[in-house]
Amino acid sequence: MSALLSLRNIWVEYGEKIVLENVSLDIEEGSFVSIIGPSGAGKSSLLRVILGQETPTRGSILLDDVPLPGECGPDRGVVFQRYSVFPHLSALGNVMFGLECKQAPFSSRLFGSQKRAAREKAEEMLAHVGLDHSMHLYPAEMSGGMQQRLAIAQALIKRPRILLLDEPFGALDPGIRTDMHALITQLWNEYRLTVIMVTHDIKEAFSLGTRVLTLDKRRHDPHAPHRYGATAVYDLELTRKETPKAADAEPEVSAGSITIDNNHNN
Amino acid sequence: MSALLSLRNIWVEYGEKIVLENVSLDIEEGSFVSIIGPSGAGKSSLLRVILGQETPTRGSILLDDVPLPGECGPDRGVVFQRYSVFPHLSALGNVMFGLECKQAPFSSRLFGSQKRAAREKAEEMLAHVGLDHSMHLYPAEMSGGMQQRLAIAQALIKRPRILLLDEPFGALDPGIRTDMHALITQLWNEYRLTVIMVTHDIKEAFSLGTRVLTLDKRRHDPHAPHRYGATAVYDLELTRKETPKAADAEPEVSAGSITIDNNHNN
Amino acid sequence: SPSGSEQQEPRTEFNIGWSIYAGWMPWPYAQQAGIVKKWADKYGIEINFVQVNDYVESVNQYTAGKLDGVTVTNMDTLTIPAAGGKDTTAIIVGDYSNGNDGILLKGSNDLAAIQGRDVYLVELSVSHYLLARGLETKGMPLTAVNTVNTSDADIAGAFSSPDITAAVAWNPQLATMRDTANTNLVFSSADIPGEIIDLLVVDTATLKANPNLGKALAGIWYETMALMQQDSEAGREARAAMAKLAGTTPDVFDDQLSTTYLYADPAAAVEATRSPALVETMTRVRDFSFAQGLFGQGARSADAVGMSFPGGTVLGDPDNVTLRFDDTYMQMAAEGAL
Amino acid sequence: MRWVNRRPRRGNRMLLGAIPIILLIVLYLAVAGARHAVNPADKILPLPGAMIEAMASLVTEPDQLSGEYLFWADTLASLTRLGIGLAISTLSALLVGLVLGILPPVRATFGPLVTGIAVIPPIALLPILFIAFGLGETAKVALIVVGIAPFMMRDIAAHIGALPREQIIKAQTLGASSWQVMIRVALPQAMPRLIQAVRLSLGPAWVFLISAEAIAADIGLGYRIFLVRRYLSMDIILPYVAWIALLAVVMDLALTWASNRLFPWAHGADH
Amino acid sequence: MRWVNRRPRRGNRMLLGAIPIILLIVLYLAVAGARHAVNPADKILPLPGAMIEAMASLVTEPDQLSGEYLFWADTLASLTRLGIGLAISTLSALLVGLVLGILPPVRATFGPLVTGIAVIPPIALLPILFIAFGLGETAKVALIVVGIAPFMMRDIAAHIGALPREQIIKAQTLGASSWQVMIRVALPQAMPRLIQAVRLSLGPAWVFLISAEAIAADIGLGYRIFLVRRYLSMDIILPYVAWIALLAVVMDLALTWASNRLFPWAHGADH
Ligand SMILES: Nc1ncnc2c1ncn2[C@@H]1O[C@H](COP(=O)(O)OP(=O)(O)OP(=O)(O)O)[C@@H](O)[C@H]1O
Ligand SMILES: Nc1ncnc2c1ncn2[C@@H]1O[C@H](COP(=O)(O)OP(=O)(O)OP(=O)(O)O)[C@@H](O)[C@H]1O
Ligand SMILES: [Mg+2]
Ligand SMILES: [Mg+2]
Repeated sequence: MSALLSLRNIWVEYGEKIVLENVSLDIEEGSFVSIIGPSGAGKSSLLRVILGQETPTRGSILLDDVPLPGECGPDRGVVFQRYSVFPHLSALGNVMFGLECKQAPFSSRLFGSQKRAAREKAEEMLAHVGLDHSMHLYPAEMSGGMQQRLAIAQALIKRPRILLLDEPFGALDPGIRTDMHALITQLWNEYRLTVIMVTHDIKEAFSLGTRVLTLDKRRHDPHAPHRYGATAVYDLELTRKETPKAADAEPEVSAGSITIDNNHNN
Repeated sequence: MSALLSLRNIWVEYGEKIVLENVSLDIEEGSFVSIIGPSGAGKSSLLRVILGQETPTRGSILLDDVPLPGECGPDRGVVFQRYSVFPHLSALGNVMFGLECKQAPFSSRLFGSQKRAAREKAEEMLAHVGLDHSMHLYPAEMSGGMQQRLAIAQALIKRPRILLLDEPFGALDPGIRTDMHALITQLWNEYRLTVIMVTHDIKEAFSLGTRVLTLDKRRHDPHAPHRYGATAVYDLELTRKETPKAADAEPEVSAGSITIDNNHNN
Repeated sequence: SPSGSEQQEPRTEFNIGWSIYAGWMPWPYAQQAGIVKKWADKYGIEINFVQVNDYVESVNQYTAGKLDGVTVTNMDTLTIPAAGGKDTTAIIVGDYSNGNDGILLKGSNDLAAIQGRDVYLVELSVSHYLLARGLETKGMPLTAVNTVNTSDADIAGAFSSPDITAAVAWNPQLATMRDTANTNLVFSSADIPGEIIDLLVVDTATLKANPNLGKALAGIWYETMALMQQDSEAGREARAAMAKLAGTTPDVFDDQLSTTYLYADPAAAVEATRSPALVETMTRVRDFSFAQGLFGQGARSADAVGMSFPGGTVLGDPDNVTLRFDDTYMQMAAEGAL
Repeated sequence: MRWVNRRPRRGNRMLLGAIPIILLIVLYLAVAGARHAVNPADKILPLPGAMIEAMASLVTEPDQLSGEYLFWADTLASLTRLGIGLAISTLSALLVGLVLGILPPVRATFGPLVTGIAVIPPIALLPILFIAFGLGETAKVALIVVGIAPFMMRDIAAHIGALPREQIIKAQTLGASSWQVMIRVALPQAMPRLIQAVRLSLGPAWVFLISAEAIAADIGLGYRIFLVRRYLSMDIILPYVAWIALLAVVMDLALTWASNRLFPWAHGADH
Repeated sequence: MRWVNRRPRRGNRMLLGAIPIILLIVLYLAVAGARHAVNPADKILPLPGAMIEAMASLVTEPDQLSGEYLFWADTLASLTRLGIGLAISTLSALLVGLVLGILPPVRATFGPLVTGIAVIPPIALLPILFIAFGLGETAKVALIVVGIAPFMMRDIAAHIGALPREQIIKAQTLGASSWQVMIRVALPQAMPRLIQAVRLSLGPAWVFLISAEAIAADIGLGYRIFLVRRYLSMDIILPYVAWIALLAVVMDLALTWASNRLFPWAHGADH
């Protein structure tokens, strides 16, 4: 079986600065890839490239063995690092947006029973992320964590084939975070999503992921740090005895000894 | 000795919605208060009130036993939850801003040796937060974690008497986070700062703080959740054998048994 | 020069406003040809001719005291500065319109066909007066038509629109508009000769304090007149220069001059100023202006503004004479006493 | 307290706002008084008495010829033209601005054209406008539209073009087509800016209206002003101008109010 | 690919932008040709030959009287006036907009006044303007300034007023006084918007310049247009208008370029 997503020799550069250097990866359908790495290594850049928001300066990306179109679509969902939701829509409106787009291509408004169904679905999703009592708030009236949960709900309701998460749980307290872990694991199982998640919480990376990637610079010139880009320095496949029901189940690491490289390199 | 900062029966309401309900606190000079609590509880609101950015709907705040002026000043530094730095200044410019404001009240530009000194100081601070190679980048060219570190450097260089931190390390990887912990502890020790920090990392809250506050709702009406506000449900003084040198030193908890309430209530 | 202050110090520098119109083009030409400087030097003064494109604005600026003198028609002198309490003296009666103003109709050769049409014109101007006089000849009141105020600068462009079927205008616009297909000149100032008069007026107080200004202006005017009337090369050149200043070609400009009755001879101008016909004309103009409310809301009778003529004739309120026809300087020119 | 933090209360705000306007009126009265002391018949700066007298008949007495109350008839005519002109401009600005702002190929194709039209002074091309629109109401409305719509289009297009790219990307990951991005993401966020653009265009709109009425009209506020300018009747011009300013300020306030009411999310930006 | 994502390349962009302009020219030629077929002496829509002929003498031959090349003298005069007017407007918009935007008490006091001035059509008060500023260059520059500065002031003030409150708070926690907030936080962030405001004001600025030159001038692009308008000489008016449009578009491009160069942080908004 060939990979769902293949990155071939991807380079990302901003002017002089090399951010990603020769990254090659194959991501299987249904896998849950955690990406960790120091701040500024290029994790978000990598996600942007996979999303189609940015084109790499070199290299190619294949989705189902065909080159990725230069734009993003509903097959790839995303939660951005700076949780960005639509400021002009209420929480409910934000979550219903995706449903409306699909079911009403022209008016993108639903009516009657369709509307009721979509609304129920959205309310359920909002309840899942703990926003059932804040449905009618606008993002500007929400706390940071609430906006982040809203962004998660908005992305999850579409059940995209590939879900890209950039530090999705960073602004959440441990209690809600556990709930979110359970939610994402459940959806991942149910819909065979492929998830790529950037996180700074190593425990989270290992407990949720089936594979953990570490993005970092291989070489480092202290006088010209921008001349070397980051690449995947560690790539660990985790095998679980069974698909975990709760995120707290500790996975076993298949690779031998792991040293997580945490040198911050910029 | 009376407290540096006293909150007396503070209420924060947005229209119908009660966010903080009758919060009373005394914060001693030189203490390091960690605030934890579920998302949307009102932690950021509390910081905003202390900062002087918002006036509470009821209650009063005393700083050195005089009512807090309705505006913020250089005695209170802040790192906002959504790391906000000045988009029109480079990293160096952002950090030098505070120094320039103080030393050049009129032109707010420094020249000659003054400028050199300020620049050196700013560069040193940037090196502390690991941005020494990104000094000339504008915020738009930085990753999330880099912007957050910049915001920290910007606030720390002023050595404010009271430092308000709203999830300052949320977007940082564990390695840099440890460095930041060391940095903040060092500055706190050296300059006898008073720090109030909101965090979702309970380990961080306990390892750094001399006191941990939990903000949550005491009562909860499932049909009208907005009718009850949050208040300090737990308030733990931690005593350390010595001032911790490294943040990883585990503090001892003075209160007996603690149950952290993580019910998310909105 | 704030109006009304009777005791004025003699001054040496004066500003005279002018706007583009065939009968006034000699002034800027004289300035360019050095005739102004010659006469000003002779009387030890300095005279600047200031071009104002917008005719109404030039008169307004004169009224406001920003200009010492201005080129203006008899009717507008009465209704703008004089009615505004600005004591004004007309020292040169330069010409009268003898076909330079006209009523145009599309699709008919008879003025009577104007009945009920929308007539585009500069309201409350000499065009309006001409329209009233034209309608009178057909026994129609002004209310027989509906007037639409149109700016003089835009009326030529506007007339090319099929929306307009009737208009009143003056040259050079009139000539441009006559070229439009299917258009007839049904009434013109040639039918009421001597009623639309083009003047040079100056502030009375300034003139009193500086009689040399009047002498210099008269000298300039009649020297220029003599030059442009010549059928010689010099005369043609002068007229060509005036055409250029008016933004047109010598042919078109000569056309315009042919419908302008220039008082090239000072004696003729003096005679016209002294003639009782002028009093009659001004009476008509005054009654028309009053009927149109041009004396302002305060004026209760057509006699509100006083006008004086050579020989002591006074029309209207003798205690409020603000428009004076003065032939002194034209007379001096006629006698060669300048 | 720092000046940046001093927020006057509602009542005080109104009071403060009135001060310079009152001072200006006092200044006017002083200068006008001085001029009248020299020349009691001065027309340039009339005294209030004269203005009231001049206006009284226009406001309260029907015109002999038409039987209309001229002042009110003028106001109605001008407001109608202005309203239609603003409505057409706003609508076209929204449509064109939206399309230009969100679709790069359309922007590349029509952006230069819109810029060109925006910078061409329409009053220089009046004869062509007359041919295209005649001289009636259409022409007046057209002059307003030609005068302000391109500016508004460019403003809206720039605003939409500056929407965070994340939002556009996000919408697409949620399955939105170009059309849906346009009407669900760009359109609603353009609305508050559109109201702001209308507010900023009110001044120019009045300028073009008055210019249009100065060119050819038989009724309207601008018509009256240009008509009485012929005999420097500032006692009518000044009250008319004050009335225009009042109407425009009321519209401005109404628009601000409407924007706050209709788009609370765009204004609640408190923290 | 969705239309929102199609970003034409530089070269294609220029090509696309040229298409509608070329179409418009072709349309003009067709209509003008048709009119000339009916009436060979048609003045309203002259053919290119006539325009070139009419312009040739203005552009290449010195005027007999003044010895100047009229076209270039007109251009120079108009550009000087426009430049001074724009400079004064921009500067005052920056100053006033800054102060209004950042200091609430000042906004409360002078905001209504600025709104009032912004909505008063200056051309309704022409007599007063010319009386106040004379008939010289000052009046022309003043009309431009009165016409566009209030709009720019309001735009800048609104932009600064909408700066995230966090930034103002942050600056104060870093020890900034009101003055420092103004010059270090608000001023630099107002600059790109100021350039945008100048770009949007170019159209109105030309309108006011031309209006001013129409009333009192003896040189200038607007003067020439109004001079020949009496004779309906569209063969001169149209090339002059095209020239004005070209000048304005070049200014617009220069401003865009300058903004990108000087304030990269405001434009690099890529992610
Ligand atoms: N402008 C507003 N209007 C209405 N409600 C508001 C407004 N601003 C904040 N709130 C409400 O106040 C509550 C507290 O918000 P706050 O930002 O203080 O939460 P927090 O404890 O910091 O949460 P988090 O951990 O998610 O950052 C939230 O429930 C939010 O909905
Ligand atoms: N527009 C830009 N111009 C120049 N450099 C850029 C630009 N955008 C990003 N970078 C650089 O790219 C690098 C990677 O950024 P990226 O956002 O991918 O990091 P990250 O791994 O997500 O970090 P974090 O964990 O802090 O979010 C950074 O060093 C940043 O400075
Ligand atoms: Mg990132
Ligand atoms: Mg918060």
